[in-house]
Amino acid sequence: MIDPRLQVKLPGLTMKNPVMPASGCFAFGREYAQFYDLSELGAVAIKGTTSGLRSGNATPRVAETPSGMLNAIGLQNPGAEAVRDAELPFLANYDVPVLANVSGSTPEEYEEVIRTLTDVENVGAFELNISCPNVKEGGIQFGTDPEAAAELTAAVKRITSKPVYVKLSPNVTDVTAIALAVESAGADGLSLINTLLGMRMDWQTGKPVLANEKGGLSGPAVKPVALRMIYDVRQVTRLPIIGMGGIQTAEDVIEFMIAGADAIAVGTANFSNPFACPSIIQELSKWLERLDIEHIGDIRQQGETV
Amino acid sequence: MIDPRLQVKLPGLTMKNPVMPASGCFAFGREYAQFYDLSELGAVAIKGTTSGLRSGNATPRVAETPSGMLNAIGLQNPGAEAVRDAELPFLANYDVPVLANVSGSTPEEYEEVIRTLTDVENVGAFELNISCPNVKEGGIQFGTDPEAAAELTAAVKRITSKPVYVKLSPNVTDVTAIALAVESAGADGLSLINTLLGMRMDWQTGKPVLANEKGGLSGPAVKPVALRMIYDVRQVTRLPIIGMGGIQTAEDVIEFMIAGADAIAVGTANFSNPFACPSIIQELSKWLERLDIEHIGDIRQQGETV
Amino acid sequence: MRNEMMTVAKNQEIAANTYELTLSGALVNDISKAGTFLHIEVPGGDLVLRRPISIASVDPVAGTCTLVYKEMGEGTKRLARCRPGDLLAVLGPLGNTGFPVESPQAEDHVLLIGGGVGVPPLYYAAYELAKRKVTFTVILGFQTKAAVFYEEQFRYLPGSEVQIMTDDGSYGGQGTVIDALKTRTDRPAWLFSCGPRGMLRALEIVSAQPGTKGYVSLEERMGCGVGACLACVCETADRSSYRKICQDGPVFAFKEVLL
Amino acid sequence: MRNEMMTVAKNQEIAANTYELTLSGALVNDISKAGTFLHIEVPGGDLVLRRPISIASVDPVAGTCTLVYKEMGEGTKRLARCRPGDLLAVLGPLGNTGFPVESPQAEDHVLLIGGGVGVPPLYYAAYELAKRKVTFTVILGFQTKAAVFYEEQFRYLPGSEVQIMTDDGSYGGQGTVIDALKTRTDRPAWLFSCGPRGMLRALEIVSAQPGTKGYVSLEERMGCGVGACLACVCETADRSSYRKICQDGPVFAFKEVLL
Ligand SMILES: Cc1cc2nc3c(=O)[nH]c(=O)nc-3n(C[C@H](O)[C@H](O)[C@H](O)COP(=O)(O)OP(=O)(O)OC[C@H]3O[C@@H](n4cnc5c(N)ncnc54)[C@H](O)[C@@H]3O)c2cc1C
Ligand SMILES: Cc1cc2nc3c(=O)[nH]c(=O)nc-3n(C[C@H](O)[C@H](O)[C@H](O)COP(=O)(O)OP(=O)(O)OC[C@H]3O[C@@H](n4cnc5c(N)ncnc54)[C@H](O)[C@@H]3O)c2cc1C
Ligand SMILES: Cc1cc2nc3c(=O)[nH]c(=O)nc-3n(C[C@H](O)[C@H](O)[C@H](O)COP(=O)(O)O)c2cc1C
Ligand SMILES: Cc1cc2nc3c(=O)[nH]c(=O)nc-3n(C[C@H](O)[C@H](O)[C@H](O)COP(=O)(O)O)c2cc1C
Ligand code: FES
Ligand code: FES
Repeated sequence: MIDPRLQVKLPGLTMKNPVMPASGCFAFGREYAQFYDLSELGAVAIKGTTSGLRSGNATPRVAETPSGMLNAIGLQNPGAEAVRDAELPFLANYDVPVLANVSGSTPEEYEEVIRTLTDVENVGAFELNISCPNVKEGGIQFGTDPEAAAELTAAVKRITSKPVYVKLSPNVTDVTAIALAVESAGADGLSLINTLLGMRMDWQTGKPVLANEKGGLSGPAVKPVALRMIYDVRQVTRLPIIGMGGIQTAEDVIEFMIAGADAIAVGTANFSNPFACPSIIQELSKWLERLDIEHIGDIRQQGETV
Repeated sequence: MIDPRLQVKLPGLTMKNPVMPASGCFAFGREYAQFYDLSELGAVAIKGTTSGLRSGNATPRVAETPSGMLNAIGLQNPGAEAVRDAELPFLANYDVPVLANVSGSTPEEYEEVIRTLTDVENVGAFELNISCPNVKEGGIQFGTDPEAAAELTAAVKRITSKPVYVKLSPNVTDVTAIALAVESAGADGLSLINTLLGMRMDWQTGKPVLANEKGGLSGPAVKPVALRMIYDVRQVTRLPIIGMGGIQTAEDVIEFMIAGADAIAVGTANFSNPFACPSIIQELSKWLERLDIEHIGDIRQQGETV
Repeated sequence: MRNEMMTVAKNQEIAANTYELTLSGALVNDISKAGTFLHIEVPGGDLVLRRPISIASVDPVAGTCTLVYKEMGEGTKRLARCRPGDLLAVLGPLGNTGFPVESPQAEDHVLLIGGGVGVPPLYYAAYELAKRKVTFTVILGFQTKAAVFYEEQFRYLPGSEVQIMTDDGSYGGQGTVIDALKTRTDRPAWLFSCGPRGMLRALEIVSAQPGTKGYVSLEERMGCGVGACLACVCETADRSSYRKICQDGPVFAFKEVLL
Repeated sequence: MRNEMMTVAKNQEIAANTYELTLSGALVNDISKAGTFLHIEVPGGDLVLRRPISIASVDPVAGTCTLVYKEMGEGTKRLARCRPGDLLAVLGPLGNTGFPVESPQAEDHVLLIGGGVGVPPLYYAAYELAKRKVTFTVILGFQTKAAVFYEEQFRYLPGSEVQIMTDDGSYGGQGTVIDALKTRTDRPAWLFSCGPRGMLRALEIVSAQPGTKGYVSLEERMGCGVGACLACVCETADRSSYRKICQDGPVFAFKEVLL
């Protein structure tokens, strides 16, 4: 049941609604396909993909924090070819565009992944993960340095005709500087925020809870930080923004759109409620009625100041 | 009832226990003195003081977030002379050292406040707030630039013989760079973290909830970020660290000490429980017994790696 | 003032999304001023700020006090789910100023004007006035019939005259309390009011006249509730300084503060 | 697998800080394997991760299932406070592999070894073995007498032989389940085990012999519980790849995984 008031069109992603599961919180869709029809989603962001197989970090890989969680999965994934051959065909069974999240240690690795995936039909666009805090070479150096971010963006733009979204790290002094740098390097859109770097200690052992020591903070706890960064970035650019960070409800989505997001992604909330995405989509329709809004995009205007 | 196992000695602050209320969350102590004897506290950090009276931001000044809150008080305070003449004498009635939190728009303003307060007997040390995100000239520029932070530190060190703690902002790419810069400029200690810049939107009005639009995020939500930053800073310096950010319980204090803090401050928790500080102190004694630890400082060693 | 685990004695819906909550505990003995409030910790752990709710009445014999609150957001929604026997952490009574219910003379006429959830503290004030045999008029504004509450309770008080207004005219007079006020020719000696800021501003204008001593109970988002965080300030009328609503208020003379 | 609001039918302390929770709901009909678990949302809002708890028994007639959990941290503490009639969001049954209770022949002897909160899934397995008339020996380890639970329930099952060990010797034999195992001369055809990682590692060494088919139920911190987040992995024995405990397990052959 498609609600035309919810449709949004972003570069490469023609979405039935502005809601997609966030990268790394939905694997490649198989698990959640047991719960509902993935065609209901606006898009699917797949797990961060590297050129070869990665086995990730030691366990424990997650820890709980107040209204949030830390993860240090370490980019475990089967590698670009396996994703192309075994995972993306599964998602092609559904009428939903894929946002292919790409990670790497070097610009060459990013390029290799994109070369492997660029011709896959259901890949609508790429999302450059330049902000994974959980592996030493997870791209975080690209995420904190405007110049490195811009160079990487320009390099991958050269090898794909599909739109490229750059996923920004919140662990920076000035997120707008990175946003502007990747915009001028040709980014077609922005995703924010990735996780905040955090840590928990175990008072029983006197050691960090996570085997990797530090991890990425996600969940409702980070929502105010995400809203602030989206708002700040929206002041300086008209690029489409996929907003994320702590979204659990349709009201949260509305907050993100007021702040300046064009679409949103739901990460951690999938874990507490496997039906998070479809129920947010349903609730959004009801909210539009209640607020007497004709199209979801109209909410966003208030945040748009450029 | 003093528990000798809880005593800690920091530059300028001889503390009965490692617990103090955080700046801005306790005003100048009068209100909480209705609830308990302030002499029970390890120290008292007073509200950020500027040279002249400041009336602060428009309301609403606070908003709630998942496991946290935003504040944009805007450094409302009566000014350094009024603090010296009317507030610090009240605190002198108690057997507790004062950590005088100092804010300003210019290095000169910081210097003026310190000149006004440096001879007040119960001021044990100063805490330079170079990280207030809520006023345009709240010192945040000093908090994000290592050089500016170092210069300010050196300048105030020249005019006071009392120890100077520098309170670091979490809104930076690399907190250790600021820590090292102020250490080499002569800082006697570090406080971290101040609030994370955040925002909430009101879906009913389509506008930010706070009159000031953005505010500082505090409370349990930020705890993992605080622990990570303290841990990182502890890897690069032996300076005493006053840790804060979301502390609510004695278990939280232990986590902060494992991460590398020497003492801690309790902010937002005072609002949800006016007895937060004394009950944490009581619980800490019980924990030492349970964990069979002879002195609270022994917890900290595990985090100390320099 | 104390921080106490109070017991929920009763919690029931008395009008659309409006609940009457009766709490018992030793804190009740400390309540003495109409206009003061309680700062209530909402169960759950993720809501770090307490909710300020005015005291609507006190029963010292039963050792209970009663609040009336509207379900607005997550906090009041969770309060609405509390059952008798549940414990709530309550800080209070807070506020140093109440409505000056001791000041009106027996011959003075007092006007009480309340809108929506501004009504509860006025009930406490009306009760005290009735005890002192002062006559008073109550004008209460609600959105619609289903939202009306405490009409009978006010009418029951000796010396009261009660007028209800609804925005949609579904009950009582149609319009706002300001509309009702404009049709009145008598000028009261005292005016006690509480309600949305817009209503209070209009009231200030309508009622600004030498003979009337006007008082208003203010609301603002709060942190500590005790005067330490400086969240809940309002400007003084001369813009020279600030008042803390939680500590210096919540009741102020109209002429003291800028609405 | 479904996500359902289940009703708490019973929740009571059966040993020191150890609770038996009986839940009713349609989800019960889906449960078929001893070793699978439920992923339970803890009331409150600030705890974003669900808690995985093994299924200890199922009563299809009553439409209930029973879990046994120990109060460890904030989540289980809040579960312990749940009262009959409360609703809990439950996802499950999760896990694709259970203990292979169908495989032992009537003449095979099965050894079940559990430590602490590793005991509950073994009870479900034992129950199924008893139903199939397989005889089995149960060795259960606890810290101390007050922590012992389900001894009677195991003894009551036909074909069972039960041995209790406590670390401090306050009940049953003194020592660990490994100490108990070392004194045994018989070699079982099957070994089902669940408990702390240290116990399982020791068990792997003690019991590694050609004739025994050993199975272990593993625990790890979980995010999603359904295989999507990759939080709960363990390495395969040959270190060539990973298994997801929530999806590929939680029960594995000893020889499949690296403990
Ligand atoms: C002195 C005082 C007395 C009050 N007396 C009553 C009363 O008797 N009955 C009643 O129904 N309401 C009263 N209110 C308003 C009541 O505090 C809010 O409706 C309530 O806090 C909303 O909480 P929520 O979680 O439902 O809403 P949310 O919007 O989820 O709350 C988010 C945050 O904003 C704050 N907030 C939201 N609205 C208000 C408001 N109007 N005033 C102050 N803080 C607000 C909350 O306390 C919380 O910190 C009073 C407010 C004050 C300051
Ligand atoms: C498949 C499986 C089956 C289990 N079956 C049982 C059972 O039948 N009875 C029982 O008492 N316990 C069982 N556990 C362990 C149980 O999940 C933890 O004791 C519980 O999650 C602790 O939660 P807490 O909030 O009390 O502790 P906290 O320490 O506050 O929890 C913090 C976080 O760590 C996780 N965590 C902490 N300890 C464990 C652990 N040992 N295993 C997995 N996650 C953990 C929590 O789920 C939570 O996400 C099982 C675990 C798994 C993985
Ligand atoms: C377990 C987990 C794994 C993640 N993996 C990735 C990843 O592979 N690539 C990526 O760009 N972001 C990854 N993220 C970040 C999320 O996509 C998202 O940006 C972040 O979690 C904030 O959203 P949330 O609060 O809704 O979870 C991961 C997050 C979690 C919790
Ligand atoms: C209402 C409020 C006012 C604050 N005012 C100040 C201030 O004046 N100076 C300062 O250095 N920090 C100020 N802070 C920051 C706190 O001292 C503390 O660093 C921060 O809140 C994190 O601790 P918490 O999570 O325990 O609150 C303020 C925080 C709050 C919530
Ligand atoms: S709420 Fe803190 S000063 Fe009023
Ligand atoms: S818990 Fe998410 S994969 Fe197992």
